[in-house]
Amino acid sequence: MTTTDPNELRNAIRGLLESKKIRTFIGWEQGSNAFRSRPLFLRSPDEVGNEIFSPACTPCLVRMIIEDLRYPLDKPDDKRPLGIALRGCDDKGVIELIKDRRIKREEVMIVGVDCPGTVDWTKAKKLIKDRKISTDDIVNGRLIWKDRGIAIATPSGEISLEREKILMSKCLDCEGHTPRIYDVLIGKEDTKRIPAEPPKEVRELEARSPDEKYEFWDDVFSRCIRCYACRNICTYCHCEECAVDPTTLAIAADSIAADKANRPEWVGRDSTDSSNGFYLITRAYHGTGRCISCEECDRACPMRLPLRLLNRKVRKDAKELFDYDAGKSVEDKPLLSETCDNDPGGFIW
Amino acid sequence: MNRNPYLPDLATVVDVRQETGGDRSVRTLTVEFDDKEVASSFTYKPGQLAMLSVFGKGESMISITSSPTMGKALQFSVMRMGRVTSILHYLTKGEKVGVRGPYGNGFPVGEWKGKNLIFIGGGIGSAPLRSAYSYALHNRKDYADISIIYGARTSSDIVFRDELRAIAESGGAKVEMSIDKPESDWDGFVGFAAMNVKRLAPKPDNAIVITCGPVMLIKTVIKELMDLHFKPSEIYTTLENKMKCGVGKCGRCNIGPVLVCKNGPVFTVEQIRQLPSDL
Amino acid sequence: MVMKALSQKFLPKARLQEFKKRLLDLGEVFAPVQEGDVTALRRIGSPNEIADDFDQTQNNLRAIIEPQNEIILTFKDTLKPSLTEQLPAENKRIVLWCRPCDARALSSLDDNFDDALLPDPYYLRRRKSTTIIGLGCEKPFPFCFCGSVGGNPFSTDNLDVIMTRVRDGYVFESLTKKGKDLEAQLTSLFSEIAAEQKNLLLEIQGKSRTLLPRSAPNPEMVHANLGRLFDSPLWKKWGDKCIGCGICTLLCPTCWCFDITDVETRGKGFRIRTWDSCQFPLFTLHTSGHNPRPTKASRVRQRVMHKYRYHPVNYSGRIACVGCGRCTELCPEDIDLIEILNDIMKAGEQQ
Amino acid sequence: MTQTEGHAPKVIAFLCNWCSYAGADLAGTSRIQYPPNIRIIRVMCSARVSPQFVLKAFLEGADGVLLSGCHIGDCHYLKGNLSARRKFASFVNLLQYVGIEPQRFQMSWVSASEGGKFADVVTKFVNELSGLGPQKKLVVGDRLDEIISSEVPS
Repeated sequence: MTTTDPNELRNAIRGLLESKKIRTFIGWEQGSNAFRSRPLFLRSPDEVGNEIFSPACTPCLVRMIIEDLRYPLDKPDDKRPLGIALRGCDDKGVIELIKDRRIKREEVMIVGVDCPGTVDWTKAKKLIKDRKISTDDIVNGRLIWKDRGIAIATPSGEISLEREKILMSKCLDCEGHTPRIYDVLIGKEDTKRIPAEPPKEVRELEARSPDEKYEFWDDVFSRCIRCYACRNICTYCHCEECAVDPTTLAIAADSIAADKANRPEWVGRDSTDSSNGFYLITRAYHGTGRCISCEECDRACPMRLPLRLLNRKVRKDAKELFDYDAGKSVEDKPLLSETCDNDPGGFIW
Repeated sequence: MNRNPYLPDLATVVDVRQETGGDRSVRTLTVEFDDKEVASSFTYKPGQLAMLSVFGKGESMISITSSPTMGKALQFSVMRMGRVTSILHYLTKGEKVGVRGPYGNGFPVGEWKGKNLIFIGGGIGSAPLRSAYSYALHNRKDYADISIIYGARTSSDIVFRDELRAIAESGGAKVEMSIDKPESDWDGFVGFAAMNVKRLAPKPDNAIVITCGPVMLIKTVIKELMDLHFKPSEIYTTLENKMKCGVGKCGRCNIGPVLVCKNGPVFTVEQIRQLPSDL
Repeated sequence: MVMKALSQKFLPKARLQEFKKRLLDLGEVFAPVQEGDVTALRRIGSPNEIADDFDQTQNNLRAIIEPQNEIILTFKDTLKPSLTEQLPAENKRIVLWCRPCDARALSSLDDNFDDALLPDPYYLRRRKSTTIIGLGCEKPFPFCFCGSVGGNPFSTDNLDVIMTRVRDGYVFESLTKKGKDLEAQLTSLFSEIAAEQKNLLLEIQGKSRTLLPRSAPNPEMVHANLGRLFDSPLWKKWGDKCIGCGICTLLCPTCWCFDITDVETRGKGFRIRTWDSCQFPLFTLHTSGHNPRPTKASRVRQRVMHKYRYHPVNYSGRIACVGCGRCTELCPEDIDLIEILNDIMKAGEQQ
Repeated sequence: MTQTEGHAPKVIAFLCNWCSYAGADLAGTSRIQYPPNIRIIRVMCSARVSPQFVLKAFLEGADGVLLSGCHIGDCHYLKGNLSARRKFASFVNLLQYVGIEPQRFQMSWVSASEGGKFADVVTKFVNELSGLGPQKKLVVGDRLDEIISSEVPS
């Protein structure tokens, strides 16, 4: 059950829009079926009403802040903050954006919500099949939190769904339901913070021999289609210039021919296992001390590659080597911008 | 089975001529196919394009600057812009490029017989124009008056400067050149090409205008021409877009349903007005 | 469209394993393979790799006929190059169990690659050497809307064989000469189809149509409306939600856009054709820095316009959408094609 | 070449300008023998090297990558080597996690006066690599040579 009251949330959003304190509010709207939602942009008080807050609210909205940096949602001269609904896992993304100095704290108006967990469509699909849930219920039903689990509310009653079989894996080991930073919190603050353990698959993989590990990852790399969805949905991939398509800075109206001709070409467009590996390893590495395990990459991947196993490893290492956890506090310095005389160095001859 | 349209033919650079200097300098490469059969089967119209390859760097779609009346060697005027064009600039005599083509529709030079031809260009836009006016000058008696109005930023940015002077001296065409800012030894017009068009006020009767150059030039020139009562169907221009395949398959050079590589690059202003503003 | 089958046979479930094994002797076999929670069409080496119970594969037929990586040519020595053309071998390829919508999509790909003037040899070689065995959808999936775009769960377009799961086995219907040839090579596995099975087949086919979960507006109406909606605000509405990942196009069975790049190491390398997407900002970026489609809105517009406006304009009215629903299902932000189409209808009426 | 096994590993060595490059230079001028398998790329500081450089080297066919800089405390830019150490501490783990043998990437601190240490590092590194055989896991277009040598008739 959530302590976030939908009416209270609605009033808060309406209040923010009426007072003209924010330019746009980013929330969720019901998506293509009961299990899905998509980002919703509210710009005036009379648009309020389409927003939802339910177990279907899986997408992490922090990405929309990053999108706004490159493709402004509103007129560029509108300097008012963006309003955004954040859960206990998403706010870490905002903290990282602030730490990386992409945004300032005052540029976002955070409406915190209490989220007991959201659904994973891939799991839902399996459940739909196994439980023979009717097409009508899938299309027209609505998800609700029910006790510790989730249910589909339909005109003919509620169909309850097992928590383990439907929730995102990150929700199954949730680190806290409400955000650490917020301007308004709708619901009751979740004060217990449970530090996340790296998934046991990570430890299992670590124990394998190099060739066994490579066999596992080569299979993953070879299935990647290089759509870059994992990058484009990621809360830490906010670089203007990406290693795999380094053109945004090099190709501008005033850049000189030599710059354009000599721009680095780290990896080709060919989607072979090694090129894909380069991309995925590089991306994972860039998450060192920045990945917040929102597991959006896993969710966005159209081939459903276990990308979180890369990112959880990087997060685990940051914790073990440097006792560093991304998204803990805006006061922290970015991991790689600092150094310490006592850093581990046993691997160096 | 038909020929593989993606397979370039090897050609040798036989001459390199530096046209202009600076960061975006222009060089004209003259290339000859290595295979005699390919050379004789490669027939093209003025305004058509070819894909030049430098192996390991990639391909680039370049207008054929020469006219089919100039013999079997092909000429390409290349402005140094990015990866492939920079490498093309490093090529010296005897080195190889890959060429495939010709692509695109080209100018309907046959339909223009008996007309006054007015070529208006600027910068590297003179590359396709040169192909067309060279063709017209070679078949001089097929056409009525020919004039060339060309603008560049400075006098050293004028592509084919000597050639244009020679044409003016031979009397084959009237040549009007302009530069954007005054220079001490420049006795021609100073101002943008569109201003020069306004000043010269060419007559629309029995005339065809062919204009090519930077987008701003094309836009301003067309505006002037409209004021001078030219018909949109009598103004030809060439469009460009990023191209990869050159044969209408890779799907990126479209403007609405029209593919620039296959249906273009030559369009009349009338045709362009039918297209969505996806330029 | 449902073509009349040249012949109908029955493959009992007990002989399914043998059937798969025999197919492998006949050529390269591509079939749905279970990969974690999902399935994908892959080249298989053993009959046991084939997933019998699969919904919709993540990738589709395009990955086999126009693969993501197609080496066009190889070269040695970049300065004094020698080139070798790399056409795909004309081995016999068999696709076992692709969904009928994916096969229908080949018509759009054919429009593009198989034009009379400049046929594409890479595509055509693979296309012609592939025998496609479809599997009818007795129960459509949550995002299917093939019925709204001229298809149906048992469409036979571009299929050589269509199989339908019935009680105790599969009905095997040969539709083309290629299919008939395949049938002849496997003839010992089949039994004659019983009247009861024939009825069951009709019943399954009829019922599945009623089970399609979603419906989209009439494509001709969308097509007509789109002609007036180039500058509509609806594109920004959807563009704002888009993250520009390109899944909707890379995994669309009717999309074909590609990039050609050179990969070179130490003086030798290859020229490769790889999938590309109109949703990437780089797709249309000129070297000058000018981008004709600089915003997400313009790119979302290009995708929808291409499928519902430009393709039909160029190819006698054929809508480049088969209603498989992948673009919506796989979109991380749930950008729903059907809702975009609904918006188009609404905006069109308002004008 | 080290006389271990038949395979002669290709090693890319990123050496910092101020210490390790000078150290390598000293090894050369002092005529200390070390395996000739390394291709040296001089960088201004070990912190200049990004993990991407290492991956790119593997992509282009390197069997091993060596990164060497000044000893802690001796960095010409004060904290460059500290920065490199922090960066690569987690990258090394990630490389091993995806199945690259730990012997394929090595970091070392070699000062300008340690010609002998440089030779030792290279010898030890190359010896370990020779035992591993060629790196094939990340080479781009694994089948490139195969494709190029095959003359498929068209």
